[in-house]
Amino acid sequence: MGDMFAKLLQQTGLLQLTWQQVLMMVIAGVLIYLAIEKKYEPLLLLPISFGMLLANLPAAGLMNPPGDGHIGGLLWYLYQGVELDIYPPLIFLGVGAMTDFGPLIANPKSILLGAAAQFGVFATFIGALLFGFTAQQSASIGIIGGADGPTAIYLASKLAPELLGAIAIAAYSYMALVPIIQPPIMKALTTKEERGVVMEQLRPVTKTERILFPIIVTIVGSLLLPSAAPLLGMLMLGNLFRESLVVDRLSKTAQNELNNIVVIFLGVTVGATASADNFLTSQTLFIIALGLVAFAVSTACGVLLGKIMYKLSGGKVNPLIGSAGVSAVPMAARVSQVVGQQENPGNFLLMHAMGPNVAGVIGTVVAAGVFLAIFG
Amino acid sequence: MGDMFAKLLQQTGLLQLTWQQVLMMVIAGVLIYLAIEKKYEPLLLLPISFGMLLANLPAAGLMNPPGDGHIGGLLWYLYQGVELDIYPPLIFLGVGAMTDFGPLIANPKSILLGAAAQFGVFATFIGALLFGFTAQQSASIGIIGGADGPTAIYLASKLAPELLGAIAIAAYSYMALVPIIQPPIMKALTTKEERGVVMEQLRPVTKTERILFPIIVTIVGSLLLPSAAPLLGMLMLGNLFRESLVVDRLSKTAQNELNNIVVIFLGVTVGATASADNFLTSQTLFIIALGLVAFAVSTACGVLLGKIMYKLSGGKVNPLIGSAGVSAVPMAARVSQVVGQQENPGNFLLMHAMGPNVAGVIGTVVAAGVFLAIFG
Amino acid sequence: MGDMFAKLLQQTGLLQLTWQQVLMMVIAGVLIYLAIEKKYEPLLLLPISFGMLLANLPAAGLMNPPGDGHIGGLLWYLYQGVELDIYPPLIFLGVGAMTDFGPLIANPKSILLGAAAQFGVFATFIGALLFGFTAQQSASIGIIGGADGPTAIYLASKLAPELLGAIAIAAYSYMALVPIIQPPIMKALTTKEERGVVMEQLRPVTKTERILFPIIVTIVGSLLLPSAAPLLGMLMLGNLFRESLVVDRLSKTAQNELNNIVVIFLGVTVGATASADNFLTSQTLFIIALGLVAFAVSTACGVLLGKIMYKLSGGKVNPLIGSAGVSAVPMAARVSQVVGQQENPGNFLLMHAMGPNVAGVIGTVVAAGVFLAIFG
Amino acid sequence: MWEDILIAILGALVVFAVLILLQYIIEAIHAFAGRNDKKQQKETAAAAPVQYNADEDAIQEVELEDEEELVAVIAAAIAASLNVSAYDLNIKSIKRVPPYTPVWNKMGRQQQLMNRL
Amino acid sequence: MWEDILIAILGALVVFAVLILLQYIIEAIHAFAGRNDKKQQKETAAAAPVQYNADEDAIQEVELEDEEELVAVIAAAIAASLNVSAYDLNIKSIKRVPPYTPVWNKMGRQQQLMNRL
Amino acid sequence: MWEDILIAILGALVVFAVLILLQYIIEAIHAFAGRNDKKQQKETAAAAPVQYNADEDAIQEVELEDEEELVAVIAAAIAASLNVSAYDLNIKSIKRVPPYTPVWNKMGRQQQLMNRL
Ligand code: NA
Ligand code: NA
Ligand code: NA
Repeated sequence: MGDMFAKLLQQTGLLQLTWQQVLMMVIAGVLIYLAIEKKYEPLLLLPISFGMLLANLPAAGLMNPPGDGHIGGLLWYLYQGVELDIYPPLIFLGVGAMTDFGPLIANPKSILLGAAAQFGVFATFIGALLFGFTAQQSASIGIIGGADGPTAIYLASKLAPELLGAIAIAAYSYMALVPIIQPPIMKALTTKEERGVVMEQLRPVTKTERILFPIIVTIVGSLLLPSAAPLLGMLMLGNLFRESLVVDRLSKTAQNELNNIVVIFLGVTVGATASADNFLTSQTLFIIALGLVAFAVSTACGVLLGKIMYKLSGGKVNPLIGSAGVSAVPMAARVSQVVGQQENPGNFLLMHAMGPNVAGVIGTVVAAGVFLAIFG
Repeated sequence: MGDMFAKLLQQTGLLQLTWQQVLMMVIAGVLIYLAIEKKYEPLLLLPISFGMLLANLPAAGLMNPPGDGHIGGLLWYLYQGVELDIYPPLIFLGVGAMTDFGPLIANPKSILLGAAAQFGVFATFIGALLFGFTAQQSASIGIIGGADGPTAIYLASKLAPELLGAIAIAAYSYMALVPIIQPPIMKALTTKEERGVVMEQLRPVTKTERILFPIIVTIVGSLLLPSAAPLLGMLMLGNLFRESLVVDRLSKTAQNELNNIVVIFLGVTVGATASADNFLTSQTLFIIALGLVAFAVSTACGVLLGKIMYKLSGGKVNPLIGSAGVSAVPMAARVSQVVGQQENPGNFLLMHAMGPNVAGVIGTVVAAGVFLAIFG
Repeated sequence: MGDMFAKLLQQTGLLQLTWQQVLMMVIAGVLIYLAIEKKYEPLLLLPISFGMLLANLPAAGLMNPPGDGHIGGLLWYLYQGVELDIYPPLIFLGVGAMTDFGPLIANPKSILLGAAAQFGVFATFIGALLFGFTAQQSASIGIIGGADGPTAIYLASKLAPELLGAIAIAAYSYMALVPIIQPPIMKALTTKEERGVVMEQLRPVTKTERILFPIIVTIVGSLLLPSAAPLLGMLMLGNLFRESLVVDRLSKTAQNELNNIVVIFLGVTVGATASADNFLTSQTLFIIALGLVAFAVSTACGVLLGKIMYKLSGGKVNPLIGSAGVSAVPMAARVSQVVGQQENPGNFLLMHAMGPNVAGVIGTVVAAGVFLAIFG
Repeated sequence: MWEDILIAILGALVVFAVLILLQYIIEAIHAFAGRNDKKQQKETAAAAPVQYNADEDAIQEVELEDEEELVAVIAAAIAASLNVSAYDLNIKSIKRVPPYTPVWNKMGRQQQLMNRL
Repeated sequence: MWEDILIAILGALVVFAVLILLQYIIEAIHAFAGRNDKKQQKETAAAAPVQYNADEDAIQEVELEDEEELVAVIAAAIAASLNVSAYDLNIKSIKRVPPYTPVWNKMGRQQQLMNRL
Repeated sequence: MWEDILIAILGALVVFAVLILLQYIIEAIHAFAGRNDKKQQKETAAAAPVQYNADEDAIQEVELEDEEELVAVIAAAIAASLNVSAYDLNIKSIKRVPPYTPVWNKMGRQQQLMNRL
């Protein structure tokens, strides 16, 4: 009996537990706290942090691949959807079905702000190289500046799977922090007068425009950057479901149940890549720091292009909508709205900021496509 | 930099784009138009045509199988559910949960009309052989006449995967066109008097009958045609969920979310099999022509058997319900109703036509089972 | 033509049909009757029994593995989720999202009753060994006494897949029979006075307690019994979704659509393991008998520990809540309520019985973890 | 070719044979089970007219499955607020609100989006 | 390193180029399709204010999707139409109407089916 | 055989040991966190009776999980029952009822659970 008890004891995780794993569980606990109490993007941060917890339980082997006649761990199987790049496009299917590209179609120039807000991606790419990351890793870190979770996960799982956990956590954390990170930058770069600009109402958008938009963007975007096709195609298919008005069932399922199922599996397994030896490195600290830089530079570049458009348009464009180009839909657009109203309570920038905001999603997908074309 | 730019340019799809692919995109565009504007079976035709678009984007490789250390394309993975014959039975699970076999149980003779409407399947099989198709291909083309999308996809993916795209598109297009194709045939083959027949009300059906029906049909059908078991079994399991009244949750999920998820994946990936080199052949034109023949012959044979039953029953059976045997549930039954009312506005044939209509689903599954037994 | 007809006839299942298969279909029919008419856990028993039916159709090959260039049968693919231990944890995700651990947190001592009710598991393990089952098989049979379907399936698919069908059917049947099996045992072991005890109202439980509970149970439980981590982790993740109140979408999908989809696939394929040669053995009869013993012993031990707690607490604990420790949530708790009310119509034991009831789920997972640690 | 025509004929025959067999099976089921639950039948027959003819009483049986049955509920709600019977109310169409919605609405929807991305 | 900076610049340029191209495409779409459905547009414009400004009429267009909490709503609606409190109303059961439903009902349900097959 | 009985005893002991440990952990959680949100607790205690006893007022707290469009319907239903326009009605919040619900409610919910396990 003592014998058997010893065998059982050996099988527990207790003897194998390392301080690094304990530390990881503490970090997971902090992230769970942020997700629940501070409501930091809980839909993804809660599964991610619980996945982190599960992956750092010694001896549980939830991420073990199959082999030696043993089947694999539960999370390993669920992780195949990340490994094989299936989950992020499926999430984009739902995002497309939820996204109204109307404000962008009504004001096509705002797409430039979505482009400007990708500068942080490329600046951080350079920054990460300077810190000694490989080109692939640097590209994956830079994309955090795009403020687009699924795209960041897609790129990282292709180019730098060893950093996936840290990148995902950084991306979703900063997306949740947009209302804290952006306003000081926005105020520092704009004058009181600029912030007070009231923009003209957007023109209406016809149903035909709404339907042609996803089709043509898919074709043109995928022709120019074939590597962006899975994300762009699914985003636009979802949007076509939405705008066609004839397949409500599919649109609703893409937005809800399919999306939720994929979010659960994606979140838990992305979190599960953050094992102690992957995560507890100086690299993770650099990633967190660089992610913040990426966000800040993207915000600043968006605002600066906004200022240029303010000048060129003779004062018709409020530069505050530029910061919305980082995507983080629709949080960043709401930040534009709030900062604008602090200057002029009757000013409604929200719809104008939605244009750059959704353009920022496309911009980040394009940036990811460029990196994949070069390093993929 | 020029170097890198050249590299990027080479990676775009622009240089590889062929006119055939452009043509395919145009065709996809037309199908999208028909799905959205004309509401031609949009739930499947919209995903199918968008999948066609995606599959013809050069260099995107969405249908590439994995290999050489590269993972496969998104659509290739999703396509495995078609390749492994998983999606069509799952769709039938939902169809079964949506289908009320009551009218068929109340009037078992109407099942013969569902049998007669499979003549188009076999006539077209001969026709396709004459056009030089192989026996397997001919069987897959013939089944279009069954007017049953999932069954057509199931059979084609087993016997003639190279024709899958064309067959699926033809099947769903003609199913949408039932209200245009059928009425002239129905009117040409019937007299004013026959069309005016008012049928007796259907007897009520007990719950026990409703529950025994799916169980016994599964057993008998699968014993006689084991190759039809996956489709028939799932159809009847769904129906048992429905009629048992004790597993509403499962019935609802089978009808809705599970069905929708599978429809999205099935539609997009079936469409994605329609690459330019598969689709732009004279075969496709023949398939489209033969599909129309199949529909017309099936409709005519249904009506003709209806006329025989009219005679034998001493004028109690309205031959217009025969055309509903092609399935295309419940469109074909509604066509019977509409044509009948044109003759006699107080005539309600709908419920009487639902019998042959749901029998047509079983008939087509049986026909597919026969082909699989011989050629599978 | 006669030739071809002969070929078709050979392909039917008729010539291969054995009396054992016919008997299996009859058994499946009886189970379907129990599921529908008697409402014996229909959500699982209906799919299980239909799966049994499908698996015993000769020549249909729905459970055939792929090979020789042939793809596998539909149910074989769906079965992979059982084979690879994916479905039971996913069901536990939904169970966790549905379970309120509040009564257990409010009255932590009741967890002991959940432990006592596992005695039946171990007693039956010994019993099964005496009947000549292997240790792995005996463990899988014993776990039936835990009255926890997914855990029984999980353990059996790991340790004794050849008995999976019989074990699943026994487990769900007895779970449905809890209101018949338990009351006589409960009454035999308790006095009128004991049954009349009115318990104090439960203290309120704070949100913080509710959130810390799943996290800490996951960590401690998985450290001590890593083999229980997949079930325990998913159960607690689901509960965290529920209690966090910030991810309602995920909680709802885990409880509903995801759960339903998995239940359909799990039920049908677990039933499909019950082919005639697996099921029609004397072993199956022993399993059914032993399962009943397991239930009875578990119930008795729960009540007996309840009596001890009654004594030690000076009459504050009603021993009837002990029988709820077998889990079968919330049926067993309701049985406690009903038996208690027969003695004293104003006595509401339900909430007090929910504590042992949910503790019984954890207890059975721990027992399964022990068996896996020793025999896995 | 000749063989193929044979296959076609054989196929059609098998389809007919199987479906005729099913016809007899359905009749056998009816003979066996068609009378079993006469009582249930009568109840149904009794309940149905009430449901569709009653115009003085409130709705007593509401069939809810999902989505569209709501039309009835909406009708009841509107009827109630207008103080008319739901039977006098003719809902011509429940329009899907087109996506050109005002800011406050968009904001709410986008808020959801944020939580989902 | 130099090369990497080139990559970064090139990348940013490509992003800009692609998005500027998309801008022109959107403008081209507008030129081509922005006026096509003016009529629909006007209808919308007419409908929208009614929907959000109306304050004398009850809600006429309610966008609904599903859920069982509707029992509460149904209770409220029935209560309202009967002029009693929802607490005095005891909904004994919301019966699932058995599948022997009249033609018009079947038609509606079957219509759904068609769209799903 | 002897060894097997040992295994069984050991197994039962381990189950007991682990569950007793969990008991202490729950007590520790309670000691640490059971008093943290007393304020929230009191609010709940205050809110709950209102919800189930009130019979003079309209429903004020409706448990909702998603499908937020129901807000509109509920508004309409309440408005109707109060005989006021939905536009004069200002739904301040549709509170999620916290999980400390009375027995009858729990019973219903648990009933569902049983059917799902
Ligand atoms: Na972005
Ligand atoms: Na058919
Ligand atoms: Na248990």
